[in-house]
Amino acid sequence: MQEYNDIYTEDQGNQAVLVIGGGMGGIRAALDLAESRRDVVLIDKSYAIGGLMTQLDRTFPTNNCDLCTISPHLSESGRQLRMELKPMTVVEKVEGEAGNFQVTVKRMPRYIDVDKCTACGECAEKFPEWVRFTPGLDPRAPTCMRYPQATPYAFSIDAEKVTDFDALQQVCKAGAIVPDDCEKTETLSVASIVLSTGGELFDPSVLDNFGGGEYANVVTGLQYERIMSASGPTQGSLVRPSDNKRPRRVAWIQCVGSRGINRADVPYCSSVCCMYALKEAIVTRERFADDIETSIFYMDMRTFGKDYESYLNRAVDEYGVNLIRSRPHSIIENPETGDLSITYATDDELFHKTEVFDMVVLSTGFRISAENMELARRLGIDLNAHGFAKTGGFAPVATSRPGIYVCGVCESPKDIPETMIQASAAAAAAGSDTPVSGAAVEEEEIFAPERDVSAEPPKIGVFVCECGAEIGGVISVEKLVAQARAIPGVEVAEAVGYGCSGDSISHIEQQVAGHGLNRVVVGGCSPRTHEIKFQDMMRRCGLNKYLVDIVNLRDQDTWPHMNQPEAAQDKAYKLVEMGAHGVSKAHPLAEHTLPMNQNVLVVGGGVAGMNSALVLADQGFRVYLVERNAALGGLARNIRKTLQGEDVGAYMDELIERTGSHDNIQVLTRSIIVDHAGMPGRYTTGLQTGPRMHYMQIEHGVTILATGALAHRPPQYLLGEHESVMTQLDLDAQIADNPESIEKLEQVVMIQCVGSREPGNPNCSRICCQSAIKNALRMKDINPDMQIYVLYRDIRTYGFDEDYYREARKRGIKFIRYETDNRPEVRDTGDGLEVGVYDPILGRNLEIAADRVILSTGFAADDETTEDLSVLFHLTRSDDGYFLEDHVKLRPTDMSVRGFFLAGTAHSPKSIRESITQGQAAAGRARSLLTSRFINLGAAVAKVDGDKCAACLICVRACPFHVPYINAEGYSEIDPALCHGCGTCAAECPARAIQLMQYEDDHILAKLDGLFERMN
Amino acid sequence: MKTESRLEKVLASGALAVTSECGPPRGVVPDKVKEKAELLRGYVDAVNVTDNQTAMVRMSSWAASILLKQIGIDPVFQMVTRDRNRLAMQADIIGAYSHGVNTMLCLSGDHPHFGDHPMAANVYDLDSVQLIQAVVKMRDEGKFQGGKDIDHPPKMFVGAAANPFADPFELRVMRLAKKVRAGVDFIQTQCIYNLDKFARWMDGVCERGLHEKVHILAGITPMKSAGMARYMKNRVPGMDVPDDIVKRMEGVPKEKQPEEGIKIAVESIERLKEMEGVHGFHIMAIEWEEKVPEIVEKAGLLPRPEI
Amino acid sequence: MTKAFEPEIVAFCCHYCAYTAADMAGSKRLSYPANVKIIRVPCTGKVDPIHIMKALHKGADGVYVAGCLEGDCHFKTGNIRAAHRVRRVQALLEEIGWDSRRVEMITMSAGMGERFAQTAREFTEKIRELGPSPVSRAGQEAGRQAVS
Amino acid sequence: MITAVRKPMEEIIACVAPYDRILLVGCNECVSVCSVGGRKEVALLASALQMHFLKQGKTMDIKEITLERQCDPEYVEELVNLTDGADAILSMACGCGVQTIAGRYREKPVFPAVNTTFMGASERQGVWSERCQGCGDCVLGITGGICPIARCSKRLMNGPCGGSSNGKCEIDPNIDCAWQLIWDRLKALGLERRIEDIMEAKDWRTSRDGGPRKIVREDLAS
Repeated sequence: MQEYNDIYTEDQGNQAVLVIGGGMGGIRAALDLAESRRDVVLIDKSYAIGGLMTQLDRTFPTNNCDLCTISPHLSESGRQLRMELKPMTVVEKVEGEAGNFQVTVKRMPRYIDVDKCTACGECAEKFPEWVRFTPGLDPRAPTCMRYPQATPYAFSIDAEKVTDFDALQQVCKAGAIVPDDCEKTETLSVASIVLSTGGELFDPSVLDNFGGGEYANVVTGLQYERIMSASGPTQGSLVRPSDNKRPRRVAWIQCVGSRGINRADVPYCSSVCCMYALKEAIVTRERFADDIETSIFYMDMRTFGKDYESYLNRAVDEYGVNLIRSRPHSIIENPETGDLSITYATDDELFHKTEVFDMVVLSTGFRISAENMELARRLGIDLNAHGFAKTGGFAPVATSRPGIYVCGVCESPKDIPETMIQASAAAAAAGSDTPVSGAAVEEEEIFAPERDVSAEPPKIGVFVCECGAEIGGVISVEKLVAQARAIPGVEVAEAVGYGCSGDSISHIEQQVAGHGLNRVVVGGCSPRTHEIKFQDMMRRCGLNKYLVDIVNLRDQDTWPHMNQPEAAQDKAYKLVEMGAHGVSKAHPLAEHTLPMNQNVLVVGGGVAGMNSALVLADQGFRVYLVERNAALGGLARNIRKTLQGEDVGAYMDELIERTGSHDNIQVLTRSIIVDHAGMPGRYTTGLQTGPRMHYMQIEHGVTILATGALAHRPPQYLLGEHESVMTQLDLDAQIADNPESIEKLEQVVMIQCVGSREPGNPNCSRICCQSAIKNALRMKDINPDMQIYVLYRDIRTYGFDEDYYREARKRGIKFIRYETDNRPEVRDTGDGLEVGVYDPILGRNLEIAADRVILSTGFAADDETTEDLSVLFHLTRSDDGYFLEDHVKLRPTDMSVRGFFLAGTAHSPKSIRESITQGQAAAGRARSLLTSRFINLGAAVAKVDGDKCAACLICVRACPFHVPYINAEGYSEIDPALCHGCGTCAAECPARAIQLMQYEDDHILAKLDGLFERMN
Repeated sequence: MKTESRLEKVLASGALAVTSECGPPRGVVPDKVKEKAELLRGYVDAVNVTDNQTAMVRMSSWAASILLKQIGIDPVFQMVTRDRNRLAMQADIIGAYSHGVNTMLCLSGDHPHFGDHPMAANVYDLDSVQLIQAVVKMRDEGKFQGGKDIDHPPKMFVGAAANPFADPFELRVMRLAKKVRAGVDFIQTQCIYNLDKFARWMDGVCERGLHEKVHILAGITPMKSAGMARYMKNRVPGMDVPDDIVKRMEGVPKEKQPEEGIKIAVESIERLKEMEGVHGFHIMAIEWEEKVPEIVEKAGLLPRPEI
Repeated sequence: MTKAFEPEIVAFCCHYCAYTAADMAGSKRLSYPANVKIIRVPCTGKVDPIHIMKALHKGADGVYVAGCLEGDCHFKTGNIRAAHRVRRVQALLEEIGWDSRRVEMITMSAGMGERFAQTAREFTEKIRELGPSPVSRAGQEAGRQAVS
Repeated sequence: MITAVRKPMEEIIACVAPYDRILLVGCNECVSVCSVGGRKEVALLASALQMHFLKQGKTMDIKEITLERQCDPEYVEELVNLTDGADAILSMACGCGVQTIAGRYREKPVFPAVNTTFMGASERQGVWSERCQGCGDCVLGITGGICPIARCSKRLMNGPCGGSSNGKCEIDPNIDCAWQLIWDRLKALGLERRIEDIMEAKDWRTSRDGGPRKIVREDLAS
């Protein structure tokens, strides 16, 4: 059996991890740590967590509504038992060392007791001036929470504006106002720190050429998001600020403040602006009107992420977004109309053109604030030349100070998926410094044993929360309660003041015990936020948690109908009747839990796979590392140097050595996976291994797929036909191994995007621009007189790699852009190579005699491997043959099947450093499952009545997740471990043989009975 | 000679045969069909009489065939297997033959879906190949389908249709071979506009020596207008009208289009004459019978041989 | 004494989008008619045609199913299936002589509190114009003659 | 499998209108599988009928039951205690089921609620296609596993006709040309030459043309 160190050690006291910054990265890192049973303190200087993402409208590339995407994560962070959330809190100083930091933090006064505040909004209603508003444009939204799903779900007061605290206190029925709140300082003992403070967006009002902030209809990308957002100032109606009219022509200007050399500019690329501009343009046409003209002015279109090139193609081909390769110098406003004219030049036109737009969006990029630099100083970590936290080429989340890790934009500009990956990697690293809090009791143990109520007739208790005036101020709770007593099965009905307060809950618990109640209806606010609280209450009462029904009297009755109190009263009664009838048909449900197997299967022994294996093995998990080839290393073994000049060979040697010699890692080379069975937490995978293809089986709880991609070698431009035509990978080796052969070269031509961004391999290979510039600079080092031409479509040196691009240009490397309808030609003249290319700047064809032609061929998906494995493991793939993650935005490392994680170039093209990051991230995500002894699969699963089943296959075909199957007995079976609980099968079943637990037909029909009952 | 058929005799003489067709009326007046046929007298060797063409009810083809026979024009009695079972078909063959109708064409017929009786049962007791077999069996063995002997069997010259342009193309020669194997004597093809494709088909036919076993009459239909060309191209199943034909029709003024259509038909005949295995022409001038003599004349197919 | 007809309307709302949007409408104090009573389902893909028919049969004057925007369903295609089923129920209602406008499919995202309120208003107004359903409980309560 | 579609409500309503108490019987076999007469459709039809008659001011008493298989007498026997409480029986099974009930409960009027359509196979969810006409003399062994009788619009035995176009039938571009399918399949099997074998005129006695058919298995029937 498995032998490894027991991962559960005794609680050793102050072993928490401090996460600084509650944006998406910080939340992800904190959640990962908490799920891995580490204690976490998450601090944020703002009054609600969520960061930048909560202000966005929709996110690329799925164009989903962000609020929908983010809300499960936010409420999750509110719930985590091991997570302590400290909003409005900043770091004062850090002492000590890794494993034992003493961090002094300061909490700013909120003037509101978060525990008492019910987020009723009464304060905001009466004194809108005294609360903090949504940032951005003129805010007319009647809320002072930053967004409706705010965490914590509480308000905050801007004390500087408050003139009368007494008045404020009188408004607050919950008594949550704390006028004498003040700054509080405390010292936290933590083992490690994750820094995730993000960045801020460049303020373009310093740019006089773009109006200096004076033009009403010139907005930043973020402001434009707010205008489009359903929760934004215009409530989701796209209008321009000057006259509230729908714009007909909108322009985006890229790289505002980025990639520049001017006074206000930063030299690096912000990495996200091309995509967000495309997204905003698409959403503009998709959601508002497809006749709104959208134009984007850009220098290079940098859509280098997973599937982003397809997104670009869609923007142009399907949505008709107009791309103009030009960097306009200025915007001129017509002061009468507010219209804006832009004068610009393009390569292929002789004269400047002027166009008039209704709105101009400035795509501004990321900056590091002075505040953040000060924080870095307090933390004692080094920053790079641009003010971002400095990390190592092969240690992407480690700062210069041991024990302090970093993720997100404060490390380098990046988008949300990359932030999520880096956050999981940082959590993996930070969690490795602190043991699992073994003393923490299993959740189950704190609750009383469950009473079997199946034989009892319903004895229902109805408890109606007054929620201050929020419910009680609109309807008569007394009257409602009196009516409720008459409902059949109702034993007790009473008003309970603030239902969610500790007092009320213990009162309900007493009533349940005293009256022997077996079902409870709570009339209060939304079950979305409060169901769990009352479910826990039920469990403390010894009742099944599914025997409570939360009737949404506040959010769906007294709030929207506050001006029709009579109608609200009537509706409240009907809702309570529906609740009581429904709950009387509620069934006690068991949640499905399975013991976790704590072994790990890592498929693929390249950079990503080895990094995953090492993180987990270091923490005592048994890891099986399966590699198809005879040796570990993968594609990275062929690379000698990174763009930054680091020695890849030395890193790989060390990585392979550590992996091969690790006690907890069993390396299985020359091995292929042949079969697979099981369910989340308990999988069995069969493989054939070694030169004799010996068959063996591995039992494991999680699987990490790091099968890599292929180095592409398309037979183009005489590759494989002429010895002087080679790939960047070939050249990289030759520069390192045989510099003499490079020295004598006089003219070298590089061609970019060979076999990438083409039908068949539609996406960008991401690494080729960097490889080309790396090799070009290295050749220049060897022979400064060499003429190097780089023929490109867009140069995509995102982030700080822009520095090298600039250097390459400075050192005389010539960059010539080509279009796909006029590609370069490589000809064999008999005594050498000749490259023909059209130069759009010179406006004529060039013939370049080349000693070498170097093709940037990038990656191709390992289609065969991903196809085989996706069939075996029931995983999904993208159109171009990479594995497809569960959620491209928020879960880039998780796969759709629970317990499967994804790392490295099997996910999408990546640099070595990015593969390391995702390798560690996958380990971190895997650890969050591995550290629980059991895996909870919930109760809302579909169940089949085999007697009724006609084995018609309709459920098998209808299930969006392919869960049902016809079993050996000949009827449909749904594995509760795999069921997502959507209920589609139940609604489709022609034999009514399937019920979705928690939403059974009789339960739903009982609610209808409740609504129409009293008239029967 | 297997039969008394004038068409058989013309073909046997080695001359290029010419047939045309006329549709029987949708009523009882016999003169209509006679008038139409009269236009063709002396210009063609036989006239096909269609059988509930496009699945619309018309005077029965055997009755109309007899009307032609009465005025001395040789009919090709068409029979589809859609409307009758084998009892009725054999009865009609005997009946027609007893009135001197000695040439027939075996078809499966258009599906009722296309006509004005889509609600009718479609019988298809036999298909066209099986009908050829049945007629040949009546003639050569003197037996009914049920196996009993016929008292004085009918001696029909048996034809069938072939469409070289339908899909799958590779099957089209084999399909002809099958009809040949069933015993068919002559073939009238679907109207030909794509001569290259037809030539490819004929190559296949000759390669297998089928042209020596069956007489192939190439189908010709002059187009009245560019609209008709487009309609045939896009709407008529199994019809292959190349773009350049449509363009050519569109390229002339509307009033000149009929003339151009006839020109194309004549040019086609000229080219088809040169093809090995083409033993004649079946000129179907739909509702435009009066133009058949002009085509026959311009194509140099006159005079018709005296038999 | 008879009182004015107030239609009884059942809205089957999916947890992730429409139900959340309803909460948001509430938190923004956006007014919509109290006639609308929500039944929460995990996904509109769970809404069975029988649930819709039974709601009408038991006395609802109108029923609508509110799910995520197309492409946003948390269970991939539940909202699309729900839309098909609503169309089927509409056809069945026509066949039995009921007004099919009593049933509708509506989509929205979680952030669209305004849309929730607006569609609730529009639907209620439409049902009010149609009058009590043939078996309307509310209609009977209002003591009026059933029409349509 | 036998496929069916529900009859227009108007027709069903006309059948049951004279009665007050209806026994509505579904079947858990073929008609469940093709979503036309299983428990769900029974429930929907019951509701729809009741709602229709309520609008007319009439309360229709409808009892719902779904049998395992309506074409077997033992299952149909399960209705024995229910028929007394009903004025008429409405069956959602295929014609075989309706007749089995009608044969057993002779004193009750029995109405079909579905139109039995054909013997078909399911192409994907919600799509069924005719595959067999039960001719009683299967030719699939020589036609590459594709039946020209059920799947050729003209049931040609020596096809394809001249209307085959791009693999589709001339009468409907949504219908595959059976002979194209046969040809493709024979090619895949390397049996191209077989297409030239003439299939002789078919003996239709084994089909419906020989009168109602019956199977008696001496070894089973006693």
